[in-house]
Amino acid sequence: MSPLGRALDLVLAVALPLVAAAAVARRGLVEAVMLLFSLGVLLALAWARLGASDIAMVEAALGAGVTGVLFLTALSRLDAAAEAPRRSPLGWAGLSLLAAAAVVPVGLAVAALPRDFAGLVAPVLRAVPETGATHPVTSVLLDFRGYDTLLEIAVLVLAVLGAWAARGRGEGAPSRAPDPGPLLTAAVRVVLPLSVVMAGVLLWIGAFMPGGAFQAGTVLGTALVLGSLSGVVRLGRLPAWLVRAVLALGFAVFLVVAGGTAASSGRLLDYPLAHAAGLLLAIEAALTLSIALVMAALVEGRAPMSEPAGRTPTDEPEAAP
Amino acid sequence: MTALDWLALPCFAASAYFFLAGTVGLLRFPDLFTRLHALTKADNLGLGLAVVGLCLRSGSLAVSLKLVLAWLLAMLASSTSCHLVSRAALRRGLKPWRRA
Amino acid sequence: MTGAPLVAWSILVPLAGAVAALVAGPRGGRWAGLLTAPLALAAHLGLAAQVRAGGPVRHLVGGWGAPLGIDLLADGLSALMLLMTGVVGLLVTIYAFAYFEDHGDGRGDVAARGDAVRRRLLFWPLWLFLWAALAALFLTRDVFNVYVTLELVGLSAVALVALADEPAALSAAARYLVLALLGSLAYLLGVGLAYAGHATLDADGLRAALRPGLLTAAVAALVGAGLCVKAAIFPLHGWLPPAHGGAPSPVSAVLSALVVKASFYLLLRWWGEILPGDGLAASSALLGTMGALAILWGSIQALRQERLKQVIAYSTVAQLGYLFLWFPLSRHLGAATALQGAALFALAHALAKAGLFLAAGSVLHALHRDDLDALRGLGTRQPLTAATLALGTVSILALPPSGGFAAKWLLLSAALQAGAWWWVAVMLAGGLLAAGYSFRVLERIISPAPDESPAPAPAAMALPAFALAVAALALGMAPWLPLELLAAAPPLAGLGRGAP
Amino acid sequence: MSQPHLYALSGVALVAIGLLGILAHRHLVRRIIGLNVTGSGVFLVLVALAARSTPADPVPHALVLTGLVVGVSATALGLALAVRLQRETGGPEVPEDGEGGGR
Repeated sequence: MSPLGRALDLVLAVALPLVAAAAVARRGLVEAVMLLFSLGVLLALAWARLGASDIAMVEAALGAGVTGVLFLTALSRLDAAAEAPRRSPLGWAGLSLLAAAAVVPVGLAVAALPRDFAGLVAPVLRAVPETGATHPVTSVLLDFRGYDTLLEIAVLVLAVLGAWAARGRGEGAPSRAPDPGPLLTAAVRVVLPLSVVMAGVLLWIGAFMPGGAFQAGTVLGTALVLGSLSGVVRLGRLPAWLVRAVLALGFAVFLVVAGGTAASSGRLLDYPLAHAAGLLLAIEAALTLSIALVMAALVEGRAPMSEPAGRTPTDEPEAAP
Repeated sequence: MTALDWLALPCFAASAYFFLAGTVGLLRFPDLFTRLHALTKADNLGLGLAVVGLCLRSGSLAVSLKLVLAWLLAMLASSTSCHLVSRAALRRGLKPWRRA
Repeated sequence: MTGAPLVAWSILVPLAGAVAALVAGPRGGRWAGLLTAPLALAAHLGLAAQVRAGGPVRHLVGGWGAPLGIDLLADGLSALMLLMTGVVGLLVTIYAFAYFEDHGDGRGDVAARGDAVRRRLLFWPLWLFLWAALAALFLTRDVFNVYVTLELVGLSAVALVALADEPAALSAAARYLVLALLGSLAYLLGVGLAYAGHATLDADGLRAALRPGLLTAAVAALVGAGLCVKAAIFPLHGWLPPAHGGAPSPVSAVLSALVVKASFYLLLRWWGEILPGDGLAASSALLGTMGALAILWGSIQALRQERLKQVIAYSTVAQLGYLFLWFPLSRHLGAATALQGAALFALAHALAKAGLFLAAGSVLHALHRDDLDALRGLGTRQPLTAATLALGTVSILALPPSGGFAAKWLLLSAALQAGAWWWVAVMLAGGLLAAGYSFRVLERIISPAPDESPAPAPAAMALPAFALAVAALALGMAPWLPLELLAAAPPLAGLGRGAP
Repeated sequence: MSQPHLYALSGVALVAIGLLGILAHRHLVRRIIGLNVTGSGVFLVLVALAARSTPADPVPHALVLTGLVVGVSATALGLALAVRLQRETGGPEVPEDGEGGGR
């Protein structure tokens, strides 16, 4: 390893805890959130240094993009100026000691792990040709551990349902820029189609190199959020049933494939080899759409209930200008 | 090192200089508008110089085009957000700094 | 096993139901629920029959097998937990079908009506996701897959609590969310360390690989701490009573009956099967002590509550403690009896507690209040609901011939076999305290009625609650049915550690 | 120290710092920040230790991708809950542990 690379590793490994500590200890809430974003950027670098480019991509899109928007929209509805109560240095020291003591055994166990580790590299690489993909991470995600991914999509859908449940009565849409201005509108009009292309590329290349539904979905989702915040895209105008249907689409397709394989081969997610590539692509395409809409729905935040019984003043879509 | 690598070296040096200058400006300038100015101008130039250097070293047209595209998008993002931040500040009545 | 992968259907059916309920919306959601519940229970029953007849059923997802793939396994214990989920699930579904339709309609302002629609839209997909998550959790053998199912369980539970209006329930949901996430991150770190040492995520692979040492101790500490935080065992129980007590009653029922069992089940698997037995003595004693304190503290707090749902919720804190007595008891003579006792206890508590919370919901539905004094005259006004409360209490009190009695009997005899008189003492003291808080409830039910007589809850609500209480009682008359299932495919097989 | 161990220990430090954030604050958003830091630390440990093999072990990468998505879901739910809490109780603070209810 080059000395320069080694130096970068050292700087990153020290900078990560420092930035994290600042995010935790900062009294201003907005500053703390900004520091958390910075941590995400540094982490993306760390993932790249550790040869995890798939994770780097998702971290950049999720950590800096979606999570950021989620925090900022939440802050815009909370009293963001409120500062954390002051804590004495002694109090901080005591709590820090407590937290440090809790992880010391973990640190010791980590330090004692051998330098070399075979992991499951060899079995994975041996079995990858039997899957519909050639990129090992995609093979693990959608084939060997495809069942994890199935449940994980359920978690995503659940997050939206949970956000709707928590939203409660009488809360309006996020405050979007009252007048986005010509520059933002123009920029979004450039970025939106580019993001769609980018998502398509990521989706397609996911089979043989870093990329795939999550990366594509987050890129598309971030674009949707951007479009909806700037008023270029109006998700609120979609009929409620359509929003729910697209939201469920990715999971439903995955579920149908799971059920189909269980019924035909007797085993969950045992893709027939001849169709594996096609099935994986179909799942990934549907997932991309749903993940994108999940991200947008999380920011948008209101439950779509257009049924007559649900017509209350708070559920009406905003009068669009 | 090839001749192209040698050509790339001053680009990186200049890029680093502009990033440094932009950061110093962000930290030392008196108000929001001047800080934005330092941040966007100097950093975009620094990023552009880094992209030029990387293009020279990459030796591939496809990679070079991608790098240039990344630069263009970064400029689009930074100019848009700079515009939004300064406009919001102006509308809230923030007065640009003047030498006393 | 081709053609009938009931392991897969047990998970896929509720998942499909959840999607259907989401797409169907506030109008059709409850029909999706009503359709899904019997199908899911049928899958669970079929699987249990298969296990009983032919021993454990293993399902290799994707056909890969561990360590590359994820294995699912139905043994006696997981089949029993699935049946518990299915029976409680079906009856709660029937109850909720009426409950959410009735609530909020025709009363209150526009915002309240919007709230009712929001509940009808969200309850069904959330509840069916929770059902699927529990089934997946009970069936998986992959310790990382467990993490995903834990998050599914935790997030759907938090979201269900957030359907409540009470500020106390919302704060409790927030506290639960933070604790649950912290707990699952600790669990994940433990699992990650285990993988970093042994390159497998399979429970059986880890069982073969883990040896006493620094790494194993760190894994055990992380997994144990993470799961204890999620299990709401004393002293980490603070969020449970306001969350369970403040949630809509069908939600209270599934949280108290099913969700609290999930973390215990996983702890049982780790301490009983995965971690090497040497070196678990201290942690088992600690877990048992926490259980004992939970029994005493939860019962004392239940005595001090003035609202019916809070009494029932604190009783859950206490009853959870009995399950944790399994950890020390499993390390002595009588370990087999202790496992039978714990399994039966989980089952009996699930049935009785779900019945009690549903009955409390019926009281709330009729009176719009659930303070203990509101129960006066319930015996004449809502006889079926009163009978449910009485029968459920009999099982919680472990009076013969209830399921609670059979379970406690087994736990007591395991403690006697182990010669551990102090656990016996704790269980007896817990029983006395339970008699105290039950009496406060029952005494009011049979006291004379006030003049007013509001309309009782519809039969569609009263009957499923009553059925649960009757099932809790009936369990005591045929305890061998679940115990035979447990024996047909015993967990902890081939271990003999601690147990002779 | 080898590169994987360096980053793994940095990850352990992140776990401790996140835990500190959860212990030190009662504001729900700040606790979610702490949870995010802890989560990042856990993921860093996993990915760093996977870099001990060549090429890097893809299994932990897949696990962390799953974990990241789960983390964002939890964050979204938590933030929505914080906004609701603020409206219903006047502040996004998570109450002290203790015997609640019983009114």
